[in-house]
Amino acid sequence: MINYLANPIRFLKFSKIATPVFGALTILTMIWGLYLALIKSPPAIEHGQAVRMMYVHVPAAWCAMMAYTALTIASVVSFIWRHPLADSAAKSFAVPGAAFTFLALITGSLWGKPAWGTWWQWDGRMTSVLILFFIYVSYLAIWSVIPERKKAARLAAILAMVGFINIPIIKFSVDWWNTLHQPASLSTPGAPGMPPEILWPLMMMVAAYSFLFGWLSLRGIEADIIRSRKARDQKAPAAQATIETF
Amino acid sequence: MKSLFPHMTHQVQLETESLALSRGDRSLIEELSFKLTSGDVLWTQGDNGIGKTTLLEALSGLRRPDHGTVSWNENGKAVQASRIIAYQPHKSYAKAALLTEEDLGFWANIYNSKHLVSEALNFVGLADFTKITTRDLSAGQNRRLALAKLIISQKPIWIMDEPAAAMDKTGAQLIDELISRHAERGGIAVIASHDTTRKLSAHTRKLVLRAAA
Amino acid sequence: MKSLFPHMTHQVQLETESLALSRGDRSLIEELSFKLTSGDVLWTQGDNGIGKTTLLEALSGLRRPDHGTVSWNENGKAVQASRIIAYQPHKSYAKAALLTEEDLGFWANIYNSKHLVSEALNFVGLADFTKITTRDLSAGQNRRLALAKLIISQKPIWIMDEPAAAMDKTGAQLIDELISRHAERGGIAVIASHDTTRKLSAHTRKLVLRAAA
Amino acid sequence: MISAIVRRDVRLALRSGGAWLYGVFFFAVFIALSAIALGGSLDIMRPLAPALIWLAVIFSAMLSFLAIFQEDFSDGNLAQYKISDASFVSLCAAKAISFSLVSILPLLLAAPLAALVFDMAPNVVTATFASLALSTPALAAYGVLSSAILAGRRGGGFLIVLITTPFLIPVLIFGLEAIAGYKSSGFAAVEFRIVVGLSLIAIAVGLPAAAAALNAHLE
Amino acid sequence: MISAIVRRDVRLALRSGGAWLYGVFFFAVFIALSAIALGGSLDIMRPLAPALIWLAVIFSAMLSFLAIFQEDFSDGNLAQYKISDASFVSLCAAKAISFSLVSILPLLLAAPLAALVFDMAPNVVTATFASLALSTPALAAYGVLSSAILAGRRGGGFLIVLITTPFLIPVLIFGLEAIAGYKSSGFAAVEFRIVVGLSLIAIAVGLPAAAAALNAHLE
Ligand code: HEM
Ligand SMILES: Nc1ncnc2c1ncn2[C@@H]1O[C@H](COP(=O)(O)OP(=O)(O)OP(=O)(O)O)[C@@H](O)[C@H]1O
Ligand SMILES: Nc1ncnc2c1ncn2[C@@H]1O[C@H](COP(=O)(O)OP(=O)(O)OP(=O)(O)O)[C@@H](O)[C@H]1O
Ligand SMILES: [Mg+2]
Ligand SMILES: [Mg+2]
Repeated sequence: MINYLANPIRFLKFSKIATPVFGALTILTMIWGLYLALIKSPPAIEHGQAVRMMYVHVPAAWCAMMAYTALTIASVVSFIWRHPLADSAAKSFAVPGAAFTFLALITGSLWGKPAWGTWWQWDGRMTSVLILFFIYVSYLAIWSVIPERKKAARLAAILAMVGFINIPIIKFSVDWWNTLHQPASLSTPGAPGMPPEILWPLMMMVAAYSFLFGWLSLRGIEADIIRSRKARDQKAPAAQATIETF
Repeated sequence: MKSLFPHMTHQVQLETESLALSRGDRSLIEELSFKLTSGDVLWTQGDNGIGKTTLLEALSGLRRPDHGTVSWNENGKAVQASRIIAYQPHKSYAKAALLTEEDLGFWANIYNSKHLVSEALNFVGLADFTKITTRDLSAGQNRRLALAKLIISQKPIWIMDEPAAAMDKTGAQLIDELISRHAERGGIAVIASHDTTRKLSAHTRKLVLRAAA
Repeated sequence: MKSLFPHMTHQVQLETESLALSRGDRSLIEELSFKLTSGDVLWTQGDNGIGKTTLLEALSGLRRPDHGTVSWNENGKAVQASRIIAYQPHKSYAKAALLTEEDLGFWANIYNSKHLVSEALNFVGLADFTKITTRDLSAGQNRRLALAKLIISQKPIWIMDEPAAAMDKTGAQLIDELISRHAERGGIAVIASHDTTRKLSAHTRKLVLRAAA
Repeated sequence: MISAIVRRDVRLALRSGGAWLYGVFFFAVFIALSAIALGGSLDIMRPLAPALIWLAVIFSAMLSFLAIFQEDFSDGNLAQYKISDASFVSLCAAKAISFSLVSILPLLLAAPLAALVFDMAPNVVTATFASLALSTPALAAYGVLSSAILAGRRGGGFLIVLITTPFLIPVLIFGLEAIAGYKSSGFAAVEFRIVVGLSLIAIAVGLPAAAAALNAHLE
Repeated sequence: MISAIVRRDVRLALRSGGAWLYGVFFFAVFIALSAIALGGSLDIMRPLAPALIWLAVIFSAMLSFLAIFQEDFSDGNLAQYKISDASFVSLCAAKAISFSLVSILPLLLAAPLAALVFDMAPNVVTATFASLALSTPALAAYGVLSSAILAGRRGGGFLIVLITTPFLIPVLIFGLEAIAGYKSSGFAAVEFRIVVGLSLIAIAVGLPAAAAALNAHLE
């Protein structure tokens, strides 16, 4: 599948169908999920109505991390095989990834005010998400300061890969350092599960965010491929070279 | 003099095969194939902006071709560019704050040719300027320093980008002498220059780049 | 073409009197006196490191003489160098991140000659390269951009340091043409160059610097 | 001519791939690192917040100082300005303006966000913002001066910090005093007038001195 | 070859008119400005002292990062290294060594002096010094990496701060934890071993990545 799609023309063919499908799925799940989350689900006992922030916040935080994983994989492919499509993909994962991270930060702090009485706490989880945001921004900054595409792709890939090694370190160090945030309850095996009336809308929103991520990335890759083809087609003709002996 | 230009003990080759190079949206060179062997001198000529510098960078392994290949051979075996190439770029790469002899000495350290430094400085006419910083060298003196670096590198392939720019008459003769000595001892030289080409070895050739019609 | 080279309405003079220049502990020029008036062209020649660049900087008001004076006159009145001098240094002074047209346009703004920009770019042969950054210009293209800046400055005295270095044949002709037009309209040009001198105006003169015996 | 220079500098800043934003990132990083180093508890940090914000702005500005003339100097543009008959005082004024726009304005806009992170009271936020805004001319003028003095020197980056510190300390002290004064007397606090006065002095003294320093480099 | 590069870089630093000292000046200014901004009372500052010293060292180091490769890049020396058949990994190692000698060592020597200013207890001073010294390899390795990525970019100064921050935060956190740990368990504190571990990881990952980045610039 990946090998098949590695050819940009085939990829464009694929994305011609896939992009609208992802778009439609995003809209469907988003509407359904928002309905479940904002209207249907009950307010929580300790958080009150503020619990609804969770349906925006938690999927954003998850997608931010998922996007970084995708970014790292694309970077590895780009670095080792120098595949231009991987460059496009990596770049296109980073933009929504940064956006999700930002959203997780914003919704988290909006939630923090009612939940903990402050917009921000310098606790481990939040700090590590902030750092993730810094990594995303540096990654995008490298693309923007280096005009030569291939060079920018390689340098950005190096940063993304080193950054990935860094992520467990960050998580580990800040967890150790100071914690106030909710521990992972879904992702930890054996942790107390959530009641289904909360779990369902949450899952629906997670699906919606994931489709949104897919849709944004596909569009980014498409646009990038088209842009680089256009640049290639417009090339002026080369010089005529002749070799003469004396 | 002998020690500055020892005879080469290895056969070398520089070869391109359907090389294509471009910058931004401008395609500069396409389908260029040639092969140079020990003793060859190649003059690259063409108008400003035609792609000489870009080509020289590719020949030095500093620029990845769009298509095609550049290959470097020593005794029939493919090697990395950095093993056999010395490149004199258009701009000086001396450290402004170092004395002339320190700057050259540093590269001599890297190339294990400390013993050649003072002789090389003499040869390029900088003997009186070893104790001033390279920032203070005149334009032509700076080019001479770069020539000295070519010599002490002891590499078999010299790639030279407009070595004669800003050089006076004796400077231009010096370059000719350097190149023919280098060819005689079995080296290869590729030169980009707007000067008139001169036959500096038995195998001098000319690569002319002309704008497409 | 007319608008690029309007006739000068003022008489200008560039004069030195027993000028002495040195760098570090090296005395380069002593007791140099000359006087240039509208229409004069002066070629400065001499070996590498003899002091041409140093002299040109002094003539542009960028270097204070050790002894003697440089004076700049307009219609018989002494003025500041900056009123009447345009200086093309050996190195390019284009901003790497600006497009060619933006870099020239900026100086046109300073010199109030916005209307000349595209014509000047055309004249020096950069019409096809206005939309790339100056970082991407080739060595010769960069020199051409500097020439365009001389033109749009609309100053009567041009000081040019090796304008022909890295220029192709048409480029060298372009420089000759520029200088003779400039002399015809009543300008002054001082050129340092290793090229052979050419008679570009009725009053072409040659200043030869030679090492003391 | 002032506007031509300002426009070019702003363009160069925008062209540099968002470099003008990096000052803001530095600001954010400074705040984040300080918070982490100080242990992350809001109770410790809330009273320190205005001081930390001021420090972040000052350091961020200091780090941009060197760049004001560095490139113009090394690429020969400064020599061309001198020859172009443009006055160095207006060059310096132009540089002060473009510096304020490109390097300080984004920081001012970021400062209130930092206030959120420290959970500062609204009136403290207002006072902090006002004291920073009123000190901007002083920051810019001393920046231009020190950059003119050090243009084109290797390692100037640190030296510039050293040179500007004595000038910026009064600005910092009165800027912080103004924030304290605001709590009792609002904008009528005498410290605000002192800050404005410091800014005016900085412009009157700094720009001509900077022009003189540039001239000294070129002869 | 490593020693040739180290010797040349150290010589260039000494030759640059004391530029290597500026880091120390910056350090001093940082400490002084923080002390002024925080109000100057020793009781407030004593507990914050290790954090402030660490911050001063980190910022001072960050500001030197860009210079590691900037000049080599813009004057064409990097291309010559590539052609000279010297491996970029050893070049990066050499740069990390010369950076530690020229830019970090003076800071380490200055840190105990700063401790005087804050009236710190002797054992805290020892711990602070040790934690800084053990983190030096990490600082140098990440500095070389980020400088290799950004070599020769306009506005790189701020961007480098942004890029290195995520890498230096764990070092900062454990460096400070180690100081706290020292009080109870001395050098046996597990945090010291973590700091050493972070330094080793930084070298193992950072130097090869830096070499790859340099290669990417030159192809
Ligand atoms: C800006 C501040 C915040 C940030 C950066 C943030 C970040 C995150 C992240 C990264 C996750 C995913 C963790 C994982 O599954 O491993 C998460 C989950 C979660 N967050 Fe936040 N958060 C913030 C504020 C808050 C606040 C104020 C609350 C509520 C009091 C909250 C409640 C939760 C909950 C309930 C989860 C789901 C945990 C689970 O079951 O896995 N967060 N947050
Ligand atoms: N990003 C870009 N987009 C379009 N054209 C570019 C770009 N970068 C470089 N060029 C063009 O590519 C060419 C590069 O030429 P190169 O420097 O190899 O020329 P050259 O033959 O060495 O010229 P010279 O004799 O002047 O040194 C120039 O014409 C330049 O304008
Ligand atoms: N500090 C110094 N001490 C001694 N000599 C110096 C010092 N600074 C410069 N010089 C010498 O002064 C001379 C300056 O020459 P200048 O640059 O004017 O020469 P030029 O005639 O332009 O040469 P070119 O043709 O090479 O451009 C050089 O010989 C240089 O070595
Ligand atoms: Mg060229
Ligand atoms: Mg000269």
